[in-house]
Amino acid sequence: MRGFSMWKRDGDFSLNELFKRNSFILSAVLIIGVFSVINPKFLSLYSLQNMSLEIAPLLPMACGIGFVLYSGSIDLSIGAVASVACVIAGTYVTETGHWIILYMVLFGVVAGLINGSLIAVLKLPSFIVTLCAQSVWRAMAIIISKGSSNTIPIKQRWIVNWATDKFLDFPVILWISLALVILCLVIERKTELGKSIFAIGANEKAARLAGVHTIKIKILTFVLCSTGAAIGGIMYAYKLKSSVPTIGDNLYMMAISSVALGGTLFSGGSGSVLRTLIGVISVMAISSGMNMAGVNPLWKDVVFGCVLIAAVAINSEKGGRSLIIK
Amino acid sequence: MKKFLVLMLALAMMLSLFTAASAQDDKWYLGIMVHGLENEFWAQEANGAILFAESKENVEYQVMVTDGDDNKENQAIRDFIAKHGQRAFFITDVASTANSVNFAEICEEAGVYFTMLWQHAEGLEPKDFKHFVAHMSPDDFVSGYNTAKYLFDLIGGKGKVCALYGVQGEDSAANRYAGFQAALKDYPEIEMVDMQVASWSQDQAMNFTQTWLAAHDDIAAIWAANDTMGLGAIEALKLEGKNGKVFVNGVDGIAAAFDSVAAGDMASTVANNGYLLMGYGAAYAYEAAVNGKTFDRPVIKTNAPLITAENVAEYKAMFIDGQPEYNFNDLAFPVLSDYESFEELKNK
Amino acid sequence: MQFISGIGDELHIENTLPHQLRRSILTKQEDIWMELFRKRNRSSQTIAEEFVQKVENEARSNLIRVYAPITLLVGMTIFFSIYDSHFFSLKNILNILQQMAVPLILATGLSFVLLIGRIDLSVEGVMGFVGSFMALLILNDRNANDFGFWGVLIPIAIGIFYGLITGILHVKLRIASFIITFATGTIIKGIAILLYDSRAARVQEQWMTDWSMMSFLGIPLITWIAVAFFLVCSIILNYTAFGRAVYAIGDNEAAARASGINVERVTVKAFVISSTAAALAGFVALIRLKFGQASLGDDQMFPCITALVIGGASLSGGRGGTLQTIVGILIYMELLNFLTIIGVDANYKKALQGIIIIVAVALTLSRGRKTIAK
Amino acid sequence: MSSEALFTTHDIGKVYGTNTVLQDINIRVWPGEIVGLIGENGAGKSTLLKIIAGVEEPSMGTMQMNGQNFRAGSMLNANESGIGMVFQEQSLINNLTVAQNIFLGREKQFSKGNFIIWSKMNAAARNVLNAMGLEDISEKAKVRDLSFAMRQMVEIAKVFDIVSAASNNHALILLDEPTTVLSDEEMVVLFDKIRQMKQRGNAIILISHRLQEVLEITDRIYVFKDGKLTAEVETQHADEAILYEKMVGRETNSEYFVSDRQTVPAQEAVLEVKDLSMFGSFKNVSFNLYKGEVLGLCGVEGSGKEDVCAVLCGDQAKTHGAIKVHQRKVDFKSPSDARDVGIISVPKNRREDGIIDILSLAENISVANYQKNAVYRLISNKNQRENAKHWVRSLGIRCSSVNQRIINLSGGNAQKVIFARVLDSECPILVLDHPTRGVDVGAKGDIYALIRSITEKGGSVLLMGDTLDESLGLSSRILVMKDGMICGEFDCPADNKPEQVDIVRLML
Repeated sequence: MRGFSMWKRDGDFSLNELFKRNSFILSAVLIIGVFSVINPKFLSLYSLQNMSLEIAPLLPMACGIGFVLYSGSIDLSIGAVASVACVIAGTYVTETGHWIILYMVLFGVVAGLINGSLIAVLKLPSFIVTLCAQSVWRAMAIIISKGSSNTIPIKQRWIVNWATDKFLDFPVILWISLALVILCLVIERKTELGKSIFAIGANEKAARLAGVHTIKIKILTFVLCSTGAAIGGIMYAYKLKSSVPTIGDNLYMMAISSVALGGTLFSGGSGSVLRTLIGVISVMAISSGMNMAGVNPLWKDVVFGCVLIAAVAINSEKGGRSLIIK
Repeated sequence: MKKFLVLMLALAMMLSLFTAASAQDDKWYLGIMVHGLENEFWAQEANGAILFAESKENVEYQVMVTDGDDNKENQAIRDFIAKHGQRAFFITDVASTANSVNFAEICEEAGVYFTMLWQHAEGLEPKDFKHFVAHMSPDDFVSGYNTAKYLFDLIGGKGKVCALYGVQGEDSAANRYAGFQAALKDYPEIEMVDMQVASWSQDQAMNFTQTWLAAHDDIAAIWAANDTMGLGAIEALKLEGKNGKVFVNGVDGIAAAFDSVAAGDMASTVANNGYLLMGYGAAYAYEAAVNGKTFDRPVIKTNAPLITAENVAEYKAMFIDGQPEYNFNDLAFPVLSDYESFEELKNK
Repeated sequence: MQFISGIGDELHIENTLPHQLRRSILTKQEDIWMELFRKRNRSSQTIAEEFVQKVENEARSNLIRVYAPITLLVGMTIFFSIYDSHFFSLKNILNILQQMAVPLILATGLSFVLLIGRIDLSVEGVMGFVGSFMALLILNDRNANDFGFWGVLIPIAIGIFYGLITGILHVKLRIASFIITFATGTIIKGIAILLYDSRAARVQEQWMTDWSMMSFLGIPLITWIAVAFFLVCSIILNYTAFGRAVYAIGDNEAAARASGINVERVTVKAFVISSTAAALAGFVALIRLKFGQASLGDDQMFPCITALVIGGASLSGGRGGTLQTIVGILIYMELLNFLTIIGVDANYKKALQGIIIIVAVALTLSRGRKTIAK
Repeated sequence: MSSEALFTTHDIGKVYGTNTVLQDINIRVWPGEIVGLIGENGAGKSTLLKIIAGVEEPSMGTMQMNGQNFRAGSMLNANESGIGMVFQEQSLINNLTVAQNIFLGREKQFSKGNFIIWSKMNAAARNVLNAMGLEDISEKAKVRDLSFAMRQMVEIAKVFDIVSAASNNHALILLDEPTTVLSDEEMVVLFDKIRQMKQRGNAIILISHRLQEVLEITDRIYVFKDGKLTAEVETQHADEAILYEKMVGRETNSEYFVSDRQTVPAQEAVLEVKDLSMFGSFKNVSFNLYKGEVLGLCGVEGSGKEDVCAVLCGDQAKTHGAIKVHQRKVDFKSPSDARDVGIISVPKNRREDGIIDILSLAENISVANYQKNAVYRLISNKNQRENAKHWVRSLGIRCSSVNQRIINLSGGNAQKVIFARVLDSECPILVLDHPTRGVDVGAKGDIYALIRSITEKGGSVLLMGDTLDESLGLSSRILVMKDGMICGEFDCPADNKPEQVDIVRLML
């Protein structure tokens, strides 16, 4: 039911099956194909570098929230968490040096712990908890940044330049977040945590009776998510070389839609990191592509919405009629 | 399986296109970066730039919106550069102060000329960048200061005042409020009752105003950081029949605000004059890119008149009902002569 | 043998097994209420007695859960009024009444979608679209249009129709409501911006200006509109087959389908209702503001959902309804209004709000060891 | 018996994709008779009923109701022409009242304009309930407040009403294992309701795995096997032996409960329960579970035995008392704690608490013990599948591949997967809560054998049998519970099992 798992299937291999399972790649290929038809330079190195620069910070966020969605919950606070991380990192990196990264990751863990324990222990609906967490963290970001975005003083920008420097033609942060994706892939496929998350998402009652530590796992899920968000925030700070308190305001919907675009069902128990990866790439390809196609900005929302629906419709894992989609 | 074929087809198309080279041309491409088009003032800016572009036959333009989002902006300009290479040049209402540096660096790296409006980061100077042609803006601080000053004079320098703040985290909001506070210092008898963040929203502004009117019955004036919020406050006042009695201002100079000033509901607004800003901004960048001009005073404060009952008619005729006609070859036209006076005011 | 021995028993059950006892208890609710406040020494109880007690406790906690939001509301109101005299002033009450018009309408519509366990993020977009399009059709400063009431009806009709589309997309494409409504919301907001092309229209229709002033029994007209809509929806919810079906689906979709309910149709209807609400809200907002921006609906939906949950509605469906909606909205509006009145620093306000709401929800939600929270 | 049949099918068949689940079914049902359908799970009984009730479309064949051709497009049509079905899974809505449930989807009749008049509906519901002899269920009570058994009765009442409303006493009612959740005396009630219906000239088709029931109540029995109709028996000429033979094509053996393999438990107590109490459910329950023992827990519904098990596997919280596992005192916050000390349960209702529906067989098996397949703490999916294959082989689970979604398995096979899961967890103590509920005879046999081999390997089992003789047959010791207390204990060695009547006497 997940990712490229088809190739590891023993015996029953069929091209059709393979296609059914991995059709989610199609949308990305189509999107990129179409845009490169409209403007060949869409696939020029420069433009790819540009896209990769945008993809990099979004990836960890999307992968993080992916896990929450697999477990059947939702987290609306990731954007705000990213904002806080971005603001603090952007403001203090000049003083603390790169230790700030560690601190911010820790911050992400804490934020996740708060969400997670409110949801798993106090049994509050994740939607509301994270919605409130969102407003709290947003306020935090505003307060710390004194209400406006600040750039790292021009003299000190060299400190963070390495993040956007090119390594093998692509910015360092891209490689970092690709590494993170692989890490997430391992968590998803190879660890008790990952497997339990899917079990909980599919049928929490049964998983619990089967001896899955539901509470622990749920908390960890949200920790994963917030940590991813924090890392994303840090990357933005390093990428933009500034602290932007509003950076996350649109990001959480971006992240969620890219997961959805990968075809993950929100009913829980299904999805995969690879799908998320494809989703993120597609989202960025769409927005870049529209710029390069010279789409009238007035039409952007409309186009994006339509493409989103179409892509999700193509990619959605067909859980069979029996599965209830909410 | 049918889908599968489609996929193959798409792949084939792509591969074929790798080889295709795009035709070389002698046109120049103007990238117009604005926050969005749902807002009237931003649209005014874009139209200003378009006015210019259409006045030159060898210029093609593309409008791109940033939604005040640094990422979108950087992505957009890189995309535009990827598309047109060195024959691109930009006029931008940069998404945020912080991002102005990134903008400059990206263009510098790509060797593309640009003019920047409104915000620019501390220590980011056109002289430090070869391709940073000029920076133009009416001063948000000044607008905030002037409008506030006008309000305070209207209420005779004393009384209760409330303030409506823009979106938290946006610079123009912060700077305008800074201007307001500076003015507040000059009027010791003005009592600052409350400030609320209405996020440029008419609805929220209306709600806050209603609540204020309920809590305090003797509010003399309400300072709003932009027109829509001002209009919201006025709607609330209308319900109480207090419109025109409690003074409200706006900033930006959108049509509705002009009407409201004319009707006597709004005390004042500021015509930021997007046409002039982006029109001439584009003109500067064009001169630098095409004719290699350089400018000795590249940081330009432009003229942003305070609109009051007296002068509303003429400005409405120019900005709203028609479009101003500018001679984009007269590059001295937009420059505001005396703006140093405000500089020390800021530092004060 | 005698299960319940004790002084002054109201409940005599001879020779019965607990599960039969369970029946008789569940059917004799009155007895339970009588039992409720009855003293008895807890030591040396038989299971049957304990069971009676347990049922009582459950009944009690049930009672508490049902009335917690109302209690909260009353408590808040009293506390606020004492804390700041302005709060309970007539003027401020009227403010709250007027400000709650739009949220009440939206929440009423959303409650249907929430009851079937879906969510509708497109209301903001629809609201913005209806508002701005309406402003363009009636007498305004952008164009020569003056369709009068048609100018009001057409946009609302379109808004409703859009809900139909959203619903159909959701059930046919089987895409999670969260994402499909996000997408459709984005689209229709985009359309709104396209329509008025960067310069929002300002309403000059006289009757609209009058309506915004008009009030009946001192309560503003738009509030009456909201209340009327609220009542109509309440009747639909409580007195029609459709209403029952909504509850049924929210509680157990498979079972509802099995008992011959056309789940798809009901779902679509629910989305239609919520978009109807959104359209109406757009109209009301336009009456208030007379300025047709696409941003008319921004930041309207999440507060409403929060309010509904505080009121006791459940996001997974099945729980919620008339009472929960109105109470939730009132709590939320009062809180907002109060925080403004006492002039909490704008920066801390949002944070404070968030925390208060979490606490409120934690207090009002009933949760057991086996509860599943998602 | 009247000459002309109420309902007949001709060569009805059903094909899913490539595999045929039902073919050439010809049955006739006369008014006023009760027909039993028996057969292993996946034999096609439920499918047939679903086709008749209009839940599914037949792939081929025709049906006739009251002489004229009939094809139920939907359940509603079926109802209108007098056919109603009571489903295996409960299909009531918990947050609606009994009355609203009974008339769900049929509110029109009580509505003026579009608005329902509740008083009218409640009155009507009252009548329906009374007619079923359910005076003690309040029509205003929310269904979530009713016990499982009562819900079942309400549901049956609902269906009876639907169809008898539609057709004047010549209805056809389909019952898919109506008795699984009923306690014995509720079954008695249900059966004379059914007989009443029969008197009025309605026909009933009934699926059940409890053969005694079938023999007791039906007039004729159709036997299914692998989607075919293998035999039709007049009940008075039938007995269990014959039916078993026809169903599974295997002689019924006295060794049904493989008693010969019943172990003699060791003296070492693996689980000691002292004064365990749960407020309002059971009180001062004390017993020991010994190594290699099957301890049967008997008692009617509501005697507290379910909750004892729930507490022992950490699902519910005890209010006081002590639990010792291997002489170590333990306290469970959640089932996972219980699992960690070696107690795991096979839950009662498989669909909700057992299977993790959309996940694969392999995932479902390894969920209780992921680390088993781990290499350096990283789980190897290959091992997982190999492990799953091993269980599929050793338990004889019928499936296309271990990657198949468990939801697509038949009841018996799904249950076997659950067993594979608990065995895989390597917990020495198993709590089996109705392990053979809704499982066909063949699978039952396998499961019994399985339980034996568990105890032979030194595992211990706390068993709540689906039927009394199941508990008797399997257990080496039996505890009888009544009103939340243990009121009796029986040793039942393989050679002389105690009489059922003695136990029943204690239970009631």
